[in-house]
Amino acid sequence: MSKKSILGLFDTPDQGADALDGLHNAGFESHECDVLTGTPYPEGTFGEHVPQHRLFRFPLFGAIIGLTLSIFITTATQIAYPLVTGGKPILSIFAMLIIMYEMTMLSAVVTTVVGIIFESRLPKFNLGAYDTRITEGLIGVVVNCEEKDLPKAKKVFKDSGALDTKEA
Amino acid sequence: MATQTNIAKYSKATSELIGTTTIAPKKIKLIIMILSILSILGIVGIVLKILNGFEDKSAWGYYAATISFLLTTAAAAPMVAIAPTIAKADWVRPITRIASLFSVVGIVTALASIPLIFALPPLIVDETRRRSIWFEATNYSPHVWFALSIFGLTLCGLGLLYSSSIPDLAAMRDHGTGWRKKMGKSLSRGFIGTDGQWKSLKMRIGMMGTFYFLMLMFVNFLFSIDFALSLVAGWKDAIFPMYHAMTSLQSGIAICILAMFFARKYWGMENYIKVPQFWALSKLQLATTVLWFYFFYSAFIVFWYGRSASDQMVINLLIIGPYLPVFLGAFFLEFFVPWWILVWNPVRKSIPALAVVACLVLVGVLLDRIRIFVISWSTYSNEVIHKKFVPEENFPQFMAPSVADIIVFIGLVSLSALIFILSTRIFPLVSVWETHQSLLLTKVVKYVRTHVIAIGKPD
Amino acid sequence: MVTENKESKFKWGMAVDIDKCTGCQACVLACQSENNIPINTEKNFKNARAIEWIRVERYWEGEFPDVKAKFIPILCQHCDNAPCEPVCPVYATYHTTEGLNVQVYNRCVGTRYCANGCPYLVRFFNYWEPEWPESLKNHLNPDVTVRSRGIMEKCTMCIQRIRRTTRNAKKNDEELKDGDISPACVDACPTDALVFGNQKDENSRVTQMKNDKRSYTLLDNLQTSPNIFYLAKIDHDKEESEHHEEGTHH
Amino acid sequence: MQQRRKLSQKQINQELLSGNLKTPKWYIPTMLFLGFFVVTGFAVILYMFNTGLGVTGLSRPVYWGLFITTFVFWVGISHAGIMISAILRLTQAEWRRPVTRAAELLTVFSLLTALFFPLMHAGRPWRIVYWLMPYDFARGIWPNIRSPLFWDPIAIGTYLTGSTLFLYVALIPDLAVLRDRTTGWQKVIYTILALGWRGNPRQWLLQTVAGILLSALMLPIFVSVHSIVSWDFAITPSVEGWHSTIFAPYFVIGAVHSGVSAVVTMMALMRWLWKWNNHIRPEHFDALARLLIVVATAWLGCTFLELIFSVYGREAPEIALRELQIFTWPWNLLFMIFLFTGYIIPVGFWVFKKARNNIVIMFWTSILVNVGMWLERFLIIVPGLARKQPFTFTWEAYTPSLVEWYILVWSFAWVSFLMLLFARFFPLIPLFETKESQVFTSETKIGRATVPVIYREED
Repeated sequence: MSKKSILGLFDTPDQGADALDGLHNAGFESHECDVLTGTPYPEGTFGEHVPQHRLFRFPLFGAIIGLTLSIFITTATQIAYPLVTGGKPILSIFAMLIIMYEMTMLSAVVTTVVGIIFESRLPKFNLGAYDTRITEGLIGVVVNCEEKDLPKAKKVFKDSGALDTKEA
Repeated sequence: MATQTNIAKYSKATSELIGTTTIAPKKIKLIIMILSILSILGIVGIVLKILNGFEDKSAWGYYAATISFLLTTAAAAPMVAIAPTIAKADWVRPITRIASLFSVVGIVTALASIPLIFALPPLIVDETRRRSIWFEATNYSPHVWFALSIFGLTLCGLGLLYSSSIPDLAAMRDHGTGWRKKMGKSLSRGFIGTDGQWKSLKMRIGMMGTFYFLMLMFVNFLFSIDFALSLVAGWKDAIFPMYHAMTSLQSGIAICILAMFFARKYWGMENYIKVPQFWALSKLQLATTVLWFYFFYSAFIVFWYGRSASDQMVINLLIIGPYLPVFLGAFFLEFFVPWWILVWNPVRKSIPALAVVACLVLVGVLLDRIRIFVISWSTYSNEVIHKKFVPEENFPQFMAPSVADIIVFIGLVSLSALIFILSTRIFPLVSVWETHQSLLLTKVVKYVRTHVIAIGKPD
Repeated sequence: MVTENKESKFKWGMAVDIDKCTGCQACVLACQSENNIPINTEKNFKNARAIEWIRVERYWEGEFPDVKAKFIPILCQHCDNAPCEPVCPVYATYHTTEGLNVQVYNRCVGTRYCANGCPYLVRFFNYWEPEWPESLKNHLNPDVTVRSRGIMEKCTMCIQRIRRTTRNAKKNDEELKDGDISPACVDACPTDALVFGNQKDENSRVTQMKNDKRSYTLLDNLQTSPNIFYLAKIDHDKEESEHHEEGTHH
Repeated sequence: MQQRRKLSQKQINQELLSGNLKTPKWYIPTMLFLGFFVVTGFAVILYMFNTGLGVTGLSRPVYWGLFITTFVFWVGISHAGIMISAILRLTQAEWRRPVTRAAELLTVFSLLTALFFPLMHAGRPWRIVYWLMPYDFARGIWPNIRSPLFWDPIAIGTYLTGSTLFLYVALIPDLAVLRDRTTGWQKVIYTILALGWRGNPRQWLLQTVAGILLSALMLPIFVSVHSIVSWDFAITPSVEGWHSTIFAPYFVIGAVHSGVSAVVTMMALMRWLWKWNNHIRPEHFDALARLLIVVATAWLGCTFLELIFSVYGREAPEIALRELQIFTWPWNLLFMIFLFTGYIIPVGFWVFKKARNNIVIMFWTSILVNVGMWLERFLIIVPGLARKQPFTFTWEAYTPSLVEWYILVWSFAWVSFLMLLFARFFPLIPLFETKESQVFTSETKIGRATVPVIYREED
């Protein structure tokens, strides 16, 4: 049997939280359920499972790459064609520091952004069960489940006062 | 809105906090004894130094470093209370008192700097005016202005401490015992908490704070230039007063962290000074370590590229000269080690780790002060001061502190610690009225299925 | 941090005896024609864009009627610690092993940063494409590049002459003698105020003049360590009065 | 003090997307007007490329003039974005929310414009590739890492990339809103750009963490960029008035001063053009003005230090320069204008609460600040070159030519053009931050008073 998802739309956060509770009571696992909102709410507002992320590893990783690369570039380009300028040493460490710093930071920022997108599980252009009213303030609760469980979820939504339900 | 439980909370806080002035574990008494002895030794050391005369400037190098250390550390500590208060940060309320209590140390600094003012050479040396920021002003301008400004700063700090503790003194009047009750009565000057009194109190704290900040910058500016920079011929470094002020904030934060740590440990303030306060200060500490490197590098890169005779002299004398190990100590303890420790968020929330970092930073700042002031005072001589730069052959040798220097340092630090501890016998270590304000404005509320901290932001 | 290259036999330098300089501008003219420098029109001078690799600065000293003129020929000082070199982002200027500060026209993108770095103001920017009257076009020196607009140029110590002479000497297996090489300005100087030579040769005239007690370098507090040495003007009046004073003392 | 209005998300969408979902009436005429300057400006630049830099007013000692001044000016303006969005985000200032996007946008576009200037002022701009990056594999000569002019593209490139990515990350949720509201080709583009954003807790959590993490990363970059720009000048020992150690922090604080002022100008324009009175309120101007008073005073302090230390050495060339810069016609006029527009007039207004809350006054004072800040850069760069070293024989003056002035005008038109172009397709006020602010703020009653409350998540 194929996986299906169903979306229930609610007016207030309380109804959304009720629906999520209802789903849990009806035997849905928390990884099967998701809440869609048009704005961030405090963590755990809907009693949802607080997601874990590893975003902080990305900038660290990026910084190491950037630092290594910049040490290599600044050193290698100077040694490859040693030209004396102004009586400064060929490896002018104090000038190299600046470039190392900038490249480290650049690399850290780029990997962080990659990390943000990756950890947000984006891009994923198939929106699944979705409604444009979510960005207008409605709370969407989504269940991904076996097709046979759909009526059960729908009933929970109805009981919690859903304005509308949608399947995809 | 004030329910029964709330009133209980308030009165519990009041009695606990006022109790901090009277708790006297034996340890504190012992510490006070030891500190008193050390302080007396230190004062004797100062007297011996004065008897040796002011002619030999290099003998006063370590003394200047000590004064600078006290000035930068204790005088900057109240800034920890002032800056976040002006920025309306809510985490700062439990620690404003500890921070502003450090202004009493200003008395020690101001008095101890008097011999140094006498030791400072005049503007006109051998009938020729030496380079200074005073240009054509009268001969003893730096001496007079520094004396005025340091006493002004001290008075301003005491004023800040007093005005921010008036409601607490009123609380002591109502709930204290013995002489503290009497003192509370006379000092609180009839504060009963009317709307007008609160308004004028807040305005006074704001104004005193701003004024204190400006005075602190001014004192740093004068002290760093007149007592270090202008004693070295050819040292022209516009960022130096800012560097001095910044390291001063750095050590101010460090000493606050340390004081908070001890307040938790010996005064039982675990329920008032908590992780958020340490966390917030640790972020500031991290910022200052980075700023240390930034300010240092801004000057260094300019000298390194500029390479004129005086530029090179600055590097050779102050960085890679005979005091290189001291400089490296300052570099590692003010920047490198604390930075590496503090970048990790879990460390920033661990109180013992922060206390260790604070100690490291304080040692680093001390080494930095030794580097700057000992070099400046031992480089100064009437022959060299009028030259465009200090020639290599006039560079001083590394000078270890004499026994008198060490005694004076320990004595002055002990005296500062002593006066601080004694002042905690008068003022509650955590501000009572600000604790009440926190209780009133900050609470945990339920939000759908979770809890959030609701922070009231009046005005 | 002066880097003396030990491999090279040469470290070129020039000595300028201010006492001998009459301010006749012959050096300026010779340089102009040797190095294909475009003609400095009145307009160029007015816009302060004239290109003179060597210029004679004239300073008046004293009060009327007791006024003295002092002439200082100023050309690129070929500093060992040249402030112009490290600031170029593309290595268009660097220090050769023979102690010359050279400009690589091909590399130059014209940021003019080197000119800001130069305290002696001896670096010139081509604001326009250079132009010569038709009659002069065949007079250009074939050994010297004509610089296009948008790049910096400066005194090369007539590097084309240095190269030619050393090459010929090597070909003929001869030792280079002091005075074999001379830049155009040195050639043109009627009073022998300019002397060019190898500083590594102890006996060369330039080394001797460099070690003269009158010798100094321009703006020495910047510690650029130039390779052009100036010999101070002898002020006879002053000397006499000093003699006089000494006489009265004893 | 604050009139908070509860707006539904639908209302927020409607109000803030008003300029995106349909074209406002004033839009096309304005764009045509700006477009005229943009096109003719590019024509002038091409003319300059074709004829040579002779068309400028530059001369022998004054090799850098209006172009570099304008470069520094735009880099300075670019410091607005990170100042507002990073520092205020890290300090959790609630009032930052409506301004962050526009400020970041100003960063991106002003940096883009700033980059034009050093490149177009190069003698052979068609050859700059091997200046900007190590590419010359054939000859094996790489960029000179010792040159500050090579640090510049690296620093600005880092800052530009970083702030563009920062802008984009914070734009993703709003792109999803636009995706849901548009049809046709626009929807396709928004769909691709929104990357399939749905708004589940995971994505929102990452969005919040990203804001803090990227702010923390961008902050050091922000400081380094203008410091590096300042070192273009400061490391040169040959130019009097450039070789100062304070330049790095001085430039950074000045940049914040001009950048935040530019944000104020922009906020006033946003309020007037799109009628966003519900979102950009007088209290925002008030908060920014209070921030600006602090920044401006710190900046004035740096100016003071710079001036003091320039004459501190008592050297003739330096004094000659200051005489030209401050006392000689016409520089003295420029200096006075700089002092009055950069500090005295604006701060004189800002100390009054009424002026801070008056949008017309804020608009004009913020423009004055930027006039002053442009002049500041001009007064640093040009007089130093005009009075270079003791060779009085080669002292010169500088008058910018018409071409240079036109390119200056072009740069303003170009930045405004890009901003308006962006504003047509993307929301200038972040929708999700506005909505978040509705969720995270509330009110509570204490006695009879209504106190605004901010919710913070528990750690």
